[in-house]
Amino acid sequence: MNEIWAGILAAFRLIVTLDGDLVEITLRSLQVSLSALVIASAIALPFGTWLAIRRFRYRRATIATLNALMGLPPVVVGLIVYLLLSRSGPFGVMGLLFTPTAMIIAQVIIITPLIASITHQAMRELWAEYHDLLISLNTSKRQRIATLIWDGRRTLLTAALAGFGRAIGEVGAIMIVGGNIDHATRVLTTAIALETGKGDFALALGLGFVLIALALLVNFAIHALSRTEREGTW
Amino acid sequence: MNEIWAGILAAFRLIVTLDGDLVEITLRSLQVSLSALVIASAIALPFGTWLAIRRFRYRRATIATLNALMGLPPVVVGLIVYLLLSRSGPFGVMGLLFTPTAMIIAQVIIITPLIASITHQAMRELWAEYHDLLISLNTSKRQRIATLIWDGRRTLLTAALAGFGRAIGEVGAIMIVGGNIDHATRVLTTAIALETGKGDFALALGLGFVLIALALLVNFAIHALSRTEREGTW
Amino acid sequence: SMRMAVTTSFHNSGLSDVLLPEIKADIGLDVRLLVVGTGQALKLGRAGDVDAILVHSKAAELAFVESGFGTHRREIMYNDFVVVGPGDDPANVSSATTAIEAFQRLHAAEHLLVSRGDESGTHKKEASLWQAAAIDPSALGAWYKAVGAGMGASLNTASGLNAYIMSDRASWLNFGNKGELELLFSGDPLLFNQYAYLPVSAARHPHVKADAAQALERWLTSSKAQQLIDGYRIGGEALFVFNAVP
Amino acid sequence: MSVSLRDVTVRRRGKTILGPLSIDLDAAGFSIVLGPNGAGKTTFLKILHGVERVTDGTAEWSVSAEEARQAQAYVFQSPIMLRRSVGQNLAYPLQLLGMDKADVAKRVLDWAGRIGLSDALERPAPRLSGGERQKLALGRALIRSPKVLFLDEPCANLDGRSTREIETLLLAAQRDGTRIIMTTHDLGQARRLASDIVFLLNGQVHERAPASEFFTTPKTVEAKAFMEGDIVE
Amino acid sequence: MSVSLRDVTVRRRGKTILGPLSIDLDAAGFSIVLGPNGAGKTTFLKILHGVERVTDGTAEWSVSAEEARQAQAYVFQSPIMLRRSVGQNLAYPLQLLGMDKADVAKRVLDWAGRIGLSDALERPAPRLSGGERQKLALGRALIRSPKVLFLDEPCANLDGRSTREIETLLLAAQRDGTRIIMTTHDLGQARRLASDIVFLLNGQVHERAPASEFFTTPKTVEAKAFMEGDIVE
Ligand SMILES: Nc1ncnc2c1ncn2[C@@H]1O[C@H](COP(=O)(O)OP(=O)(O)OP(=O)(O)O)[C@@H](O)[C@H]1O
Ligand SMILES: Nc1ncnc2c1ncn2[C@@H]1O[C@H](COP(=O)(O)OP(=O)(O)OP(=O)(O)O)[C@@H](O)[C@H]1O
Ligand SMILES: [Mg+2]
Ligand SMILES: [Mg+2]
Repeated sequence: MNEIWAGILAAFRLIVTLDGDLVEITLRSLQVSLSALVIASAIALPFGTWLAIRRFRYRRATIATLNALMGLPPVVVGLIVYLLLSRSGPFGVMGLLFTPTAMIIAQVIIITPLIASITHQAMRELWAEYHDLLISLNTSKRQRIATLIWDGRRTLLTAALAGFGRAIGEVGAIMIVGGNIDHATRVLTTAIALETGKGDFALALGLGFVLIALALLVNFAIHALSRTEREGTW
Repeated sequence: MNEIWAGILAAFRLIVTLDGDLVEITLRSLQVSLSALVIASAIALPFGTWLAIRRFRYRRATIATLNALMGLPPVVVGLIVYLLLSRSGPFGVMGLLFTPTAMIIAQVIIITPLIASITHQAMRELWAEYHDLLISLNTSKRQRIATLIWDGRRTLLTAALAGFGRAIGEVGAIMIVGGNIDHATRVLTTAIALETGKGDFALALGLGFVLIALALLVNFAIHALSRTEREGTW
Repeated sequence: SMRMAVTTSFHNSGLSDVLLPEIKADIGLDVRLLVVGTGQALKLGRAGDVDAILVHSKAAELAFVESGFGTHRREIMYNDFVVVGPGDDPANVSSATTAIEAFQRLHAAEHLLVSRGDESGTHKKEASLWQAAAIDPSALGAWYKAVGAGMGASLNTASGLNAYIMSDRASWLNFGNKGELELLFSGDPLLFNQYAYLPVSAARHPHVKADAAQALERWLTSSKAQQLIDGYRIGGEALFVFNAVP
Repeated sequence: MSVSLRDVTVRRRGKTILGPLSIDLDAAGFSIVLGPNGAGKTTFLKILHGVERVTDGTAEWSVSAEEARQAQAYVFQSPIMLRRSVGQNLAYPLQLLGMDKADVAKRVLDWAGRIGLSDALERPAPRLSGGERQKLALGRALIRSPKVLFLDEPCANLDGRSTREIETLLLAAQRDGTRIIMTTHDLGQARRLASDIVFLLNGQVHERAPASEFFTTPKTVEAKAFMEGDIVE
Repeated sequence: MSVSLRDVTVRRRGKTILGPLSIDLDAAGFSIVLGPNGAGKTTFLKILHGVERVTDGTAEWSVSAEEARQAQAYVFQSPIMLRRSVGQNLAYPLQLLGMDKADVAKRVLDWAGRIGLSDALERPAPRLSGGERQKLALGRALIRSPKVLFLDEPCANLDGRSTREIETLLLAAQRDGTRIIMTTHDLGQARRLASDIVFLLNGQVHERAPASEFFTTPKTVEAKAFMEGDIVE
């Protein structure tokens, strides 16, 4: 228990002194997670919406698979990305291993199924509501997807935030593909894992609280900007 | 790349020979994740629904916080649970540390915010639809929540499956509170992390593919049982 | 049954898989291993969450006993550290005669080098070697990658980067992802790595299984253990040398 | 039980959509609320029932709020279907009261017959035709035998025969002591059913009169114009 | 453009809700589809428009499917509001065509006036009153000047004056060459507007006749009973 207080204290100290290392790894955490979020959203929002509006033979199987992929173990994703990017792997020549880019790639793979699943579920309701009208207006597939995403943007917020949460808190994959190299690929979560291994629980917790504070900050900022709750579901 | 094939082969071999250790850790993975899922759902479904139907002063803040908690770093959760359950912690006397129970506790903490957030988002739409009717029928809070959960059970599936996915693939927290003890708290993800550390990528990948297959199996089973896709949103 | 926290290097060597079944057979004791970093192992001991620890970091161990968390420190065996690196050996480490010279060559060549960077026993040993070579490890260039991870993860990173790394011999021999890395330097007594066994103090934590810990200690220092430890080989190489004083 | 509104105002997005308005409705009768589209009829009914929030003023029933709510039922302008079968929709208000299963089943069968949906009991309610939904919503409101019944254009999508049957049902309910407050755009229907008329215009009660009086000698030009289908401004 | 249905059947959950039914509708006229609740009117219209899936048979327009769809508009029985402002709802069909912004804005203003919603342009469409929604849905359908217009009880929630105005709008559209197919439960309205009547009963076309004939000398007893609001079985 004392350690929890010590952790809170450590977090406090880290923040007020604006510790240089802390600022560096925090910014890198944000950079990696937000990049992964943007890329994953660009894939998952249209794809999840498309799944909601399209009937095809293997639709149910596709959805079940997508849901299953939410359980992709980060360590395995990390391994596969590692093998692909390692110098003996097919993309080895690009020299991406142990760079933030590699971490972003791994995170995109991890959070895309999550965002797509939640999007699909949210868009099904809206599609049920809009179905007749959009078909009647002879919209193209692309117009349907765009309309649903636009009118459902507030319900899609949860999807994006869930993806962001998963990315910012994830450690297994980025440890393998990033390597937790000081001043190059160390982010908050890998630093926490490191301090835990060292047995410096107070510092680990301190960094953890900083991470949680960061997540809170991002969420409050997004909520404030989007004013989700102002007018019911509209 | 060869390693990926070797991994697939390893997975295949593990499954066809019904390797005793594999069966043991797979069952433990399932036991821990499903227990965590049941407990977390029992908390998160009513709570998320309650949040959707209730207006109160700090509602927006609560929702933003809930969304932020989706980003709880597992390692930090693991640490805190460790500190609480440790012999020198407040619940030390219960001797729960390094048992599956401890792992379940950690996972419940990690997946509850995720399930509650998705539930909240899904239930807002349904509540908007039912609002006038349920108020008019003079339902109690409890009846409202029960009605929404029951009628929205199919949309809640995604919430539960996202929680399950996160639980079954998670490693950071259960490594700390479970300890990855052979024949006691070793599960698929911790075994994968162990083999990765040994550089035995083929076996690690093999276990990873087993885990993914397991997730697929669970998802297909649940989809088949719930027939989500049979009649549109109904 | 009892719980023992051990370091990754010990577990990754594979020795535990040989010893544990024998212990179970001989004294009926079910030893549950928690494989963690050195620092975390000591923490678990302090908190009383394990009954004994087996680590390799002498100064920290002495402090642990000093402050009353452990009853005593019993040396069991040692293995050694090796320097591993790219097969073409750009720093020419393989022709060094002493560990200090090897480290000086690493410094001169400025080829990529991965350091555990996690204040584990291995990391502390590495730091002491830099010091002995009159080099300040905190002032090295970008070629010095402090990765902050366990032995296995660090080896994976070194393999991915085709970089030099100092590893314990056991982890290295058991490591599957060798890539183009090869063992380049070993044998200097400076590189020896002493493992010690520390039972957690029952005076401090009354619930610890002192009897079991004592029984295990007796077994670990027995001639049976000596046979097994000295006889444990990978690819024909001995990994550990038993040196407990009976 | 009677109700009185005092200076009730409803504002949304800065716009006053109802009031300020004060009115008393007493315990018996069949009031029909008339008025052009957007006059505030739905809002008025919802305020009386208590499902819409007032910005200012008070709406008070002669009994406690809890008792009032429990004794009322409301049929919404666009019927709200629970995502369940027709039978389950009818059963729902009874289940809320904790009534036992056999009783519920009996009443459900009875009412399904009265609203002409006996064949459709197993059908998912959201799949019903427009008219069938309105009938189901009506049955679901009447099944609890409310003391006060609010109806918001309940026959808008009904065919001639169904309309007649529903009107018969409503008159029977009124005879049995149910207080009915209803809106409609069908003036013929208003003439057939109303005991008194509340004429709303731009969120205000523009005229209030017994039905016979209102239809024969409307006091305002607007009410007269409204009945002739003329511009009401 | 004309359409012909051949042996069209619609089955849902094992129940036949429409057909088998064959009918031709030619390129001009104002057809009104009559029938009791649940007769299959909405399903019939949706099949013609192509938003509902047929189980058996074919529905074919005299032009290509793509062209037919592009030239049609539909006003649904329960209006579907995009979760946008009234103005954006009106603009939506035009934006789909890629029309330029200034033109869109002009047309939107024009039509908002015609349907009497000029004051409501900035209001969120899902918050409109029942009648206002119907008007908006009508405006949104007419704004593209469709060649074929389907209307499913478009005046059910409208007041007398609005109904009259909409009828005028519809007759004007018909004069300008729009083919109109509409359902209604208001027989007076049917008399005022129809050029021919399709009388549906239990999913079948029970009677088809020019309007004048149908109202004066119905051929079947069911049609006669329906018009008198009697039991139709
Ligand atoms: N949340 C809101 N924001 C803005 N305007 C609103 C809101 N809710 C209702 N209004 C407006 O208030 C007015 C009154 O609405 P109400 O539904 O009470 O009308 P009504 O008399 O029932 O009309 P109808 O006969 O068409 O059903 C309408 O013009 C409507 O657009
Ligand atoms: N998916 C479905 N499953 C089962 N029954 C259905 C389904 N869709 C429609 N029906 C039934 O088919 C019948 C015809 O429906 P339709 O909506 O075409 O009627 P309608 O003539 O438009 O009636 P109304 O005048 O009430 O609008 C109704 O009895 C309805 O309950
Ligand atoms: Mg209304
Ligand atoms: Mg219909």
